[in-house]
Amino acid sequence: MKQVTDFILVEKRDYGRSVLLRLRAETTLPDIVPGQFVQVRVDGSPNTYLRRPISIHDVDFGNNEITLLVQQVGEGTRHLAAAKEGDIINVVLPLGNGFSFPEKGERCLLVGGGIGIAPLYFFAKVLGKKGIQPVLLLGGKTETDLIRLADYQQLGDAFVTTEDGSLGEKGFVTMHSVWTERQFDKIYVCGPKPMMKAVAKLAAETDAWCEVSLENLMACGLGACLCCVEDTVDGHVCVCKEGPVFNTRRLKW
Amino acid sequence: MKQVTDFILVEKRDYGRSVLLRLRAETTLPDIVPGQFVQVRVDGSPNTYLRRPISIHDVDFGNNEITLLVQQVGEGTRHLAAAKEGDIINVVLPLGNGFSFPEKGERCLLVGGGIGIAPLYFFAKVLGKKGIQPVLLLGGKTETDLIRLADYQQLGDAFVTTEDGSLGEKGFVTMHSVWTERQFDKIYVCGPKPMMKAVAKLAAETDAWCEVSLENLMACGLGACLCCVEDTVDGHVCVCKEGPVFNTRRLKW
Amino acid sequence: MVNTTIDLGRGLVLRNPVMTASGTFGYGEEYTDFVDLAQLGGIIVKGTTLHPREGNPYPRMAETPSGMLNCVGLQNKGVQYFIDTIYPRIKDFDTNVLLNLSGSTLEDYVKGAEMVNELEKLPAIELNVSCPNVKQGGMAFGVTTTGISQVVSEVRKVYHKHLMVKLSPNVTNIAEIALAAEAAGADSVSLINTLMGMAIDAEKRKPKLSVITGGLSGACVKPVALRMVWQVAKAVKIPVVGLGGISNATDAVEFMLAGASAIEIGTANFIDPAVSAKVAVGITDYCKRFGFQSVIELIGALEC
Amino acid sequence: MVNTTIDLGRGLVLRNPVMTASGTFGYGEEYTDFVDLAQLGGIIVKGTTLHPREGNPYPRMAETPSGMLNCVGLQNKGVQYFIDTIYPRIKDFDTNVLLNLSGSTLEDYVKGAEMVNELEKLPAIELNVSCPNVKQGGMAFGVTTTGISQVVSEVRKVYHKHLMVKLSPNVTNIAEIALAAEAAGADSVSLINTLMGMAIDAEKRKPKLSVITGGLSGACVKPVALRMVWQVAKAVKIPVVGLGGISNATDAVEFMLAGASAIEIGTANFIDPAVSAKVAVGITDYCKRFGFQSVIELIGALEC
Ligand SMILES: Cc1cc2nc3c(=O)[nH]c(=O)nc-3n(C[C@H](O)[C@H](O)[C@H](O)COP(=O)(O)OP(=O)(O)OC[C@H]3O[C@@H](n4cnc5c(N)ncnc54)[C@H](O)[C@@H]3O)c2cc1C
Ligand SMILES: Cc1cc2nc3c(=O)[nH]c(=O)nc-3n(C[C@H](O)[C@H](O)[C@H](O)COP(=O)(O)OP(=O)(O)OC[C@H]3O[C@@H](n4cnc5c(N)ncnc54)[C@H](O)[C@@H]3O)c2cc1C
Ligand SMILES: Cc1cc2nc3c(=O)[nH]c(=O)nc-3n(C[C@H](O)[C@H](O)[C@H](O)COP(=O)(O)O)c2cc1C
Ligand SMILES: Cc1cc2nc3c(=O)[nH]c(=O)nc-3n(C[C@H](O)[C@H](O)[C@H](O)COP(=O)(O)O)c2cc1C
Ligand code: FES
Ligand code: FES
Repeated sequence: MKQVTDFILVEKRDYGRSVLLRLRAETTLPDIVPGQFVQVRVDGSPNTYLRRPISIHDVDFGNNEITLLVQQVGEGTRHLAAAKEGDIINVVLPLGNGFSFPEKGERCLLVGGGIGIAPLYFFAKVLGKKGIQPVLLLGGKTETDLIRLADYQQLGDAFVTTEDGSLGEKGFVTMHSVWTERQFDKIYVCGPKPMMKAVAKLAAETDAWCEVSLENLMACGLGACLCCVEDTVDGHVCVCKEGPVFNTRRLKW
Repeated sequence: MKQVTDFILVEKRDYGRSVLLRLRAETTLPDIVPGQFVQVRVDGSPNTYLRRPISIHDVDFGNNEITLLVQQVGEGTRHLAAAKEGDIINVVLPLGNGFSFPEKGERCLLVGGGIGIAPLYFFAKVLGKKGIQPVLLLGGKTETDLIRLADYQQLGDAFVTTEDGSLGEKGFVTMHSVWTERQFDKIYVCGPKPMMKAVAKLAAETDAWCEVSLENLMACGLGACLCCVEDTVDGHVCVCKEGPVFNTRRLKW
Repeated sequence: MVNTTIDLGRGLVLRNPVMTASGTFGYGEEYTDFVDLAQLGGIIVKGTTLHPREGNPYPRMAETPSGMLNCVGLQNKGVQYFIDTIYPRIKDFDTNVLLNLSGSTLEDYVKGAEMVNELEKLPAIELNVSCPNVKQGGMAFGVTTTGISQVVSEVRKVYHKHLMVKLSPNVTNIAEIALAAEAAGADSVSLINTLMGMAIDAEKRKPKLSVITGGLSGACVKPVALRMVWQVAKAVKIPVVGLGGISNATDAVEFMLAGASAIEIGTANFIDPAVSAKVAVGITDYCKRFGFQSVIELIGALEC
Repeated sequence: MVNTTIDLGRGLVLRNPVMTASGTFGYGEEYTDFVDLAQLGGIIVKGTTLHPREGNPYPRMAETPSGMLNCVGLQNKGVQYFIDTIYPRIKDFDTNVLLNLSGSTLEDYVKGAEMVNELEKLPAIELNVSCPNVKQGGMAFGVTTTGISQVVSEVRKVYHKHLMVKLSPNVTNIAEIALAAEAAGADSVSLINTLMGMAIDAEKRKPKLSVITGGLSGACVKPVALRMVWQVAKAVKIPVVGLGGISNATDAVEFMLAGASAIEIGTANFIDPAVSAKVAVGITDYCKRFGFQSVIELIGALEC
């Protein structure tokens, strides 16, 4: 069941352009699955009228905590990043559908680009708990884009590309050697659209099943306004409600 | 010369519904006379589009500091009151005309009601420096409205009324015994309009000369938009530019 | 106790003056986690056209100062799908369910209205002659007195329940249009639909919306909406339903003081999905605070 | 070096596309502490009528979400006073000084224009046929094609310098009105004037403005203004001057991309009295960043 909840910012970690926000609710969290997102109200930001959709980066059900990873791209995310520990942050959650779980034994690759790595953390963690060790392929422009890399490395084999070669292999995620060295049954991707399209193409070439998490512009986040549509084989569907995770076969890419 | 200046909030004092904000500029202050006001930009307040006019409560030219006394009445003043020491506050100053100075030997009464006491502090201080000791009559609903009373008392004989009798004489400023016990040549008033009108009437009855400081709604604060007009014997005049201080004989009260 | 009932006429009785605006509340189902629909006077479902529509391409929205633009373009599965699939799901909601009927041709409006006339649990349609986001969105009807007369009187012939006509604010004289709707048989008018606007991405030198222009809604339009409600309420005798930027109970009260008998909440649902029920409570609180026995006393109570 | 010169025709050449909007910049004098007027393309002085006007009673303004309403009501001392007292004070400003000429009757407009025709340092008038704040504020002329044709063609007969016509946004079809102004002899059109709006104090149950309705301006109106500028620029051949909610250089560039040859800054002057000069600099910076040699290249450069 969805809810609007006032969270308290209990921890903020600074990663340069991005911040990690750990939020605690006073009430019990609803069920949340990896790949779902929240809509955050940005207080005190005169030019931010609507809520901002942010992926759920991690959940701690025991402590009623969710964690968000927010990259500063405009006024709304800048204000979020300026929040102080102890501040109240109002959140609508959980929204959308998560990633579909692989069968036991299926070889999974999780590909994240830029801030798109955010939802993969919770996903990899839950996969691990289910006894599935994913391979992680994380890309960034430069070294500092790869936030929490050590933590991701705890969750599976983690490979890295950077466009400037400052960390891991130089280039885009699609150019990484892991693609030639290993085979995957299921590929999960979150990142900039061009990257997701390139990975989807690679996946199709290797006959792998592929899910991507889209980031269309949203207003309601509830499937009510029809603003966030993506063109699919079933026509225009709402990313907020029928996504954000889509099997690439459904998309008209 | 008027200027737009970024001030740093160097001290904030909490007086319940009101706060005192001491602001320091990095550059030299312009000339400022008692009765003038500033226009403050309220950052981070989504429903505050325009600047807010606030009287200059005190000036320390040596340290490039101005002090404001702000009463929380709506979202703008609430946000101002929530500013933290170290915050930048953007101010347009100095605006309007000040009180006219009395001649030496003239007996002056400064009457303040509620937050209207704010500009009288700087005025009384400057009068003192010029060798004129004003009498102060300060009114409030209740004891806690009389902010900085001890400081005001340093500047001249200070009398107090409160509507609930919690401090000084009970009732309105116009009912204070000082009116029967003393005579004044010049009376200066700032406070709620009904109070100013009542004092103006009393002044007229005793043939005293009377100046009031008006608080009309403002947009530009510069005499450009003609929003803040008061009806005078010369027609509609801008309170921000030709006031905020007016001789009551000019007003169509 | 404050009496909150509002009778808009011809069988449309609201438990309280608060409805949700078409296109902003889905089919109500999207909001049941946040709002007990029984706390609302009514919900107005997404704009529905005779034939299914895919709507406009993405991107369909752009944020603006204190508001947003949208160019959804009436994406919907058509009246028949509504009747067969959606209506059965939502007809038993404990509130009034209104259909927002949009169209491009006179025949479409008439046909659509005829098809839903017999739906037992649908007490009213809101005739949308004012969608600015599709070439044939009915706005052509909504901006002239002859256009509105024609569509309202034709629909009136076939539709026997409450006929609410939703007006476009993109006109020179809104009162004139409202009078034409009234004369043609409307039971009530609702206003405003969105103001036509545009947003540009200066970095890309491209429009932010796929079809260049879109409809402006949200807090920014409230002053215009309030003025138009006031003008229309002075002009017509039928009830006026006010909307445009209502974000809280104070806003809602302002519209009622200006002459609205009921109000709709649109874009504000996106910011607080529970806002509609809060506004209903807030209106009652306002009445209590000022000693009004019935919300009806608020209607047009502005002292000018 | 970016060439920022804009020639609006018939002798009105701007150093850069930035002007200040009538009623928001006084007579320029109020802003000289903040802005070097030589950094602006022009300033348009307060709306002036043939005869002096006291304007509307106080209160004349109300803040709204991302904007404000005003009902100043054309307070001014009349054209003769302008000529005798104000013009001599401001004529030597190192920028274009334009008079915003308002009126209520056709004769007033014509008389006023005739009187200022010979003022050597006044290269243009902006004919305000769109003031929503006074009963006879010319808006009656501004909202019909016949009205605007009449007033523009009559003024054209007596006024031989640049005639800019300021359009009201409170119309169904702004392009039609602009075309009528063009056909009647306007050298340029400027838009938008304020949108008619209203604000209510729910606690007092009274309008916030003395005359109930007022004109909405500020950031909130930008989407509507931009759309209208785009529509008009597509329709007419004369230059279009865009305004409505411009608060920074990005906003200004958006209006130029939509088709404006120059822009005006209004309400934003109240928030930052130095904003106009900053916008001028910012437009140049934008051109540099994207390699435009002249600001003219921005005009209508939107890729749709
Ligand atoms: C389902 C979903 C999950 C997301 N998860 C995360 C996350 O975990 N962490 C994170 O940092 N961000 C995430 N985003 C993106 C985030 O919502 C946007 O960055 C944010 O809304 C931008 O707001 P702003 O006010 O800072 O920027 P704005 O001022 O609104 O925009 C700045 C620039 O970013 C562009 N932009 C804004 N929103 C988007 C978007 N959704 N897609 C592409 N471009 C956009 C604008 O067009 C503009 O160019 C997610 C988006 C979606 C839809
Ligand atoms: C020349 C001048 C000097 C001033 N000096 C001071 C000062 O030293 N300290 C101080 O605290 N305040 C002062 N004020 C008043 C102050 O400007 C307002 O209280 C403030 O603008 C309110 O902003 P807000 O956003 O908090 O309230 P809003 O939300 O804008 O308004 C809240 C309520 O207060 C009313 N209100 C707002 N502004 C005024 C006003 N100017 N006059 C009367 N009612 C108003 C509104 O109508 C509304 O009912 C001064 C005003 C002027 C014009
Ligand atoms: C995303 C969106 C979709 C809309 N769709 C419709 C619609 O289908 N039919 C309709 O009559 N109005 C539609 N509207 C207009 C609203 O119902 C309402 O008239 C308008 O948004 C003004 O109210 P608000 O400011 O409270 O949102 C839509 C508005 C939005 C924001
Ligand atoms: C206080 C005020 C006074 C105005 N007076 C005039 C006027 O006298 N003549 C005129 O043509 N426009 C007048 N306007 C309208 C502005 O010139 C401008 O068209 C409008 O405010 C939209 O631009 P903005 O959003 O940048 O302010 C006035 C606007 C304001 C806010
Ligand atoms: S954001 Fe409203 S439907 Fe997806
Ligand atoms: S506030 Fe603009 S003239 Fe006084």
